[in-house]
Amino acid sequence: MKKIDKKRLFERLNNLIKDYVVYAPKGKDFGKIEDTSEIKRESINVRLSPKQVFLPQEEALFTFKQGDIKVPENNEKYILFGIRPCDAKAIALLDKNFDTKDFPDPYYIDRRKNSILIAEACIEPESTCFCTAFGSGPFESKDADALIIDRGDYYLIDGNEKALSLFDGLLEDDGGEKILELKKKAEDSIKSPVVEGIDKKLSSMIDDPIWDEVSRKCITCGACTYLCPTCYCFDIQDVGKDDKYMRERVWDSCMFTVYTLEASGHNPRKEKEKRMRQRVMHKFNYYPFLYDEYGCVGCGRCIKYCPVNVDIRKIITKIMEV
Amino acid sequence: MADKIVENIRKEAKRILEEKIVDIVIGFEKGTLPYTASPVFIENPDDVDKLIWNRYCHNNLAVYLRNFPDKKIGIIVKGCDSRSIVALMAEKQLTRENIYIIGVPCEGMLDKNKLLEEFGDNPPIEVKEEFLYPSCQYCEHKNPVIYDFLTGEPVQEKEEEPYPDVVEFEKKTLDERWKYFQEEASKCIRCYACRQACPMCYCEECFVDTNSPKWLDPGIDLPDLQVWHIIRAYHQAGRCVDCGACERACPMDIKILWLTRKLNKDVRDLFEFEIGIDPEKVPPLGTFSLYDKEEFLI
Amino acid sequence: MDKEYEPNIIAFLCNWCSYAGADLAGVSRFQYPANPKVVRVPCSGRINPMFIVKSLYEGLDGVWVSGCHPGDCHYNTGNYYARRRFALLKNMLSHIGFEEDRTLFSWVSASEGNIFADKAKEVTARIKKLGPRKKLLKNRDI
Amino acid sequence: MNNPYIPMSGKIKKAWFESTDRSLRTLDIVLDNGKMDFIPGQFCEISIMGKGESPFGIASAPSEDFLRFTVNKTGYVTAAIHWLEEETPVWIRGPLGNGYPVEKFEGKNIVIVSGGFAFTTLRSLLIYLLDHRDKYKDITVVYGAREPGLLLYREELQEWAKRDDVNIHLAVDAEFEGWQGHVGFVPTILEKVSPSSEDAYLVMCGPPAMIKFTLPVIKKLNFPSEKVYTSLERRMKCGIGKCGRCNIGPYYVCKDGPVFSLDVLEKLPKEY
Repeated sequence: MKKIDKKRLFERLNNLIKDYVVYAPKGKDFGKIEDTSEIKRESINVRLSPKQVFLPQEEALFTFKQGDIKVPENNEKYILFGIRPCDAKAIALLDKNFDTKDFPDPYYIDRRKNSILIAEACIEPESTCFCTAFGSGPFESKDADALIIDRGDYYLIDGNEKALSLFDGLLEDDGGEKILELKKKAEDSIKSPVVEGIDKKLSSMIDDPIWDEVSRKCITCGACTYLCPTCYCFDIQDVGKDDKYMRERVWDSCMFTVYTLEASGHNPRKEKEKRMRQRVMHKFNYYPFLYDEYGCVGCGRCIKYCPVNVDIRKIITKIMEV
Repeated sequence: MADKIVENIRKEAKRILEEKIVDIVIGFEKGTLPYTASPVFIENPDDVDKLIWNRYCHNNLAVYLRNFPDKKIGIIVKGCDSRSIVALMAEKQLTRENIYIIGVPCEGMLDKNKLLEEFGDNPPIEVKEEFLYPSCQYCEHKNPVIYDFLTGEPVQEKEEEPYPDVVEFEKKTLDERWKYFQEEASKCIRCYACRQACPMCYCEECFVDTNSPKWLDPGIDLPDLQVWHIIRAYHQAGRCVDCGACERACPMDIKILWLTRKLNKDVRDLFEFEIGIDPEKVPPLGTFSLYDKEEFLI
Repeated sequence: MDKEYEPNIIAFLCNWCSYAGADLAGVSRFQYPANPKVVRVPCSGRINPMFIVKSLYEGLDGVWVSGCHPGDCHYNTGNYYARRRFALLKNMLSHIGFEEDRTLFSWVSASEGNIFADKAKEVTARIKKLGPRKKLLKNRDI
Repeated sequence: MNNPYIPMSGKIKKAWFESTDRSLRTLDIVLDNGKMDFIPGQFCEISIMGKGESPFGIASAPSEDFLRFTVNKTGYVTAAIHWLEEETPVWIRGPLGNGYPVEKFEGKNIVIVSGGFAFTTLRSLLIYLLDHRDKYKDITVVYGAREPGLLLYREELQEWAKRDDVNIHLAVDAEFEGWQGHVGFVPTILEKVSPSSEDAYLVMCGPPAMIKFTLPVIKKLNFPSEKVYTSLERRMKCGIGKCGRCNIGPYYVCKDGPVFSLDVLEKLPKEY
């Protein structure tokens, strides 16, 4: 573990903005910054998750003009500064879907391979946090290139060569500072539901009445899925006119009725309990089946921003009680 | 006072469930976060103790009424929610006989975000008006306009001009107003929480979801977002009961009430109509008067 | 040399009055600008306000809607309903900061060929005065 | 890196209305950059620039030198496809999906059951089987439609019916002037034909109503679930298992399907 002065780190970051596109917390949300003075945290975690960097809400796949297809190029390098460990894990989970052997997704990978994730430990987690349920934690450094810990005037920093080399010459010895206690305090403040074995359990719960029960209050908006750092579902649509078109992908949500609506009028997930089942199953059953990991990182966004207080922790608890 | 209301709600809910007057009661239970209450659906009379009432019960429960087409429903409503029911009845979406309305006089709901900012996780004992949701600040109908059972004494209604904010906004210049609209619309992520939270947005197929014609491009180009907000609000013209559920549902804290409130004010000024009072009265865009103003014509 | 700015205007004309009025303006050889491109609709009541917003969204500079005078509607009441809708829409567009003169409404009857020509001139002049549109234009770089 | 979202260009060599009610249009497409290798049962995404993409099963066999698609006019993109004339350029992405397990079928009896316009990929399969006739044992086809004019590829079917190495049973729902084949619904005809389930695989494609009533007949004929294959349809966008909408349980219809055996489907949510 090294120590880095905050002021000097921000100075360096300002210099790096020339070569990198830097994203950081900007008030309530996460966004691109032109200067480090814009970095501001208004809540423990940002509302719009960092997935927007690699999977923007709207993105051109190609343009089509006068019979020619043109693919946009992207050679930008990215620094994601101050994301939370849960969101770093979420990006690792997105990698599993987009960086597959059979069909690697070039748009996602082009951005992802040129990115450096600098996570910031959560010293005071929120009441909606439940990252510890999924083997992660407020000080987890595994999925980011570096982890920084806020110590007032300076950060403690640890990470891989790629990330630390950004701050060459600024790193000092940490003087043997212990963070164990800090870490324990943060971890203890998180109340996580037990999820052990939920994936196996869900396999037999496809037709369980619980889905009707937990989905009743849901108004089937897309707030949870759009804010979720691991939800990646998208739609592909064409826009444009007069022989100038663009095929783009835009976020889509499994909570919308039209998501699965077929041209014939048939809709396999017309009922909202089926859509709720899809969302929960995708996170806790399909994801483990496909990639051996839960598709939820416990960031708590869907709980915090749900208009009707659908609490995924409560759903998990209910499933475990069945 | 609040305890008395809760007691009355539970008692009445239990009675109507036991006497099979209704099959299900829609009310509020304690939320999982500070300053929240959450909708709950009670079918078993023994579960009525889950029901609560406090100043965080801001959701408009009328949005769930159409989810139970073959059930008799008991519903707990505030003034604005009751107006939604009336508005739905005026549009022939509900039959009065299938609904048992438990009315609660409402003193306005408290803004969770403002409270969190001010007090953190420790709720204050005394709450001032300034913590009310913007939608509740100008409320004209705190008492339910329609009910089968009223849980408490009616509260004093406001007599002031209900649209001071709209009047104030209209004083701004054209470009100031446009800038404001751009700023608000640009926050939108098109999650459609505003649409889904609204009892009046019950179209089987929303205009943004159709592809022939394709009214709107997908994505978050600013005009897309603006057109979404224009048309969503316009579809509420003469139908919006100004409950503010759309704005409270928005995860991105977009101000959207100023659009519908403008329409409401116009509907009042031009057509002398207020929705959600009389279920027999045809909504303003479903009728006309020979003498409607037409100064806007060239 | 810069060409003079010519606004692109869509005109929704009701079949029974304004469209016939336009026809009469034509056969009577009244001069009027060619900017309004006519879409014939059965009745001003047929015009969904979304048509107007969509026209602006698709990049037109202005929208002109014209129907029968009150009392003259071929379907008796269509234009009364339309009048209510347009009043609200026009106010709302102005409320959000959109130039009021880009959406214009009028009544022109089948016998008012000269009035149609006058209105067409006025509509074009008003929209021309506002200059090229800057608001609600799509930004996608295709 | 190969970009899986970019379509290939091609040209429509032939286009005609397949059914007498003009709801189905068949396109024969030739790709600009040579032939496509695929397995019967796979599908392609056909693009109409500015309108969008839609998935269609490949109706031609790998041995044919064109790609054939039969498109039912139901929505936005399919209506645009119906407008396409011969010699117009088109854009195609594929082949996508898994296709029928033709290798597993080797040395077995094959029963093909189909109804309406779901015969497309089965034409591909049937020609493939006939191309490799020596590798397969008996081939039985039961195919029905509402009326003769709605049977796909009518002329070819008549040709095949003349062959003695394949049993073709065509059916229409009700008596029709000049019709000489079976009369009745597909499940009834299947029961009448009663193909042996011994050493056999059954492939079924059809509208949901047909599937619903055919399943009990299949059970009655003693076909085990793992030897019954069907091809599913879902709303698809990416076609490569990324966009997330066509999943049934943990499987993506676009990538792990569209061909599934019945025993797999029986364990999944009924979301199709």
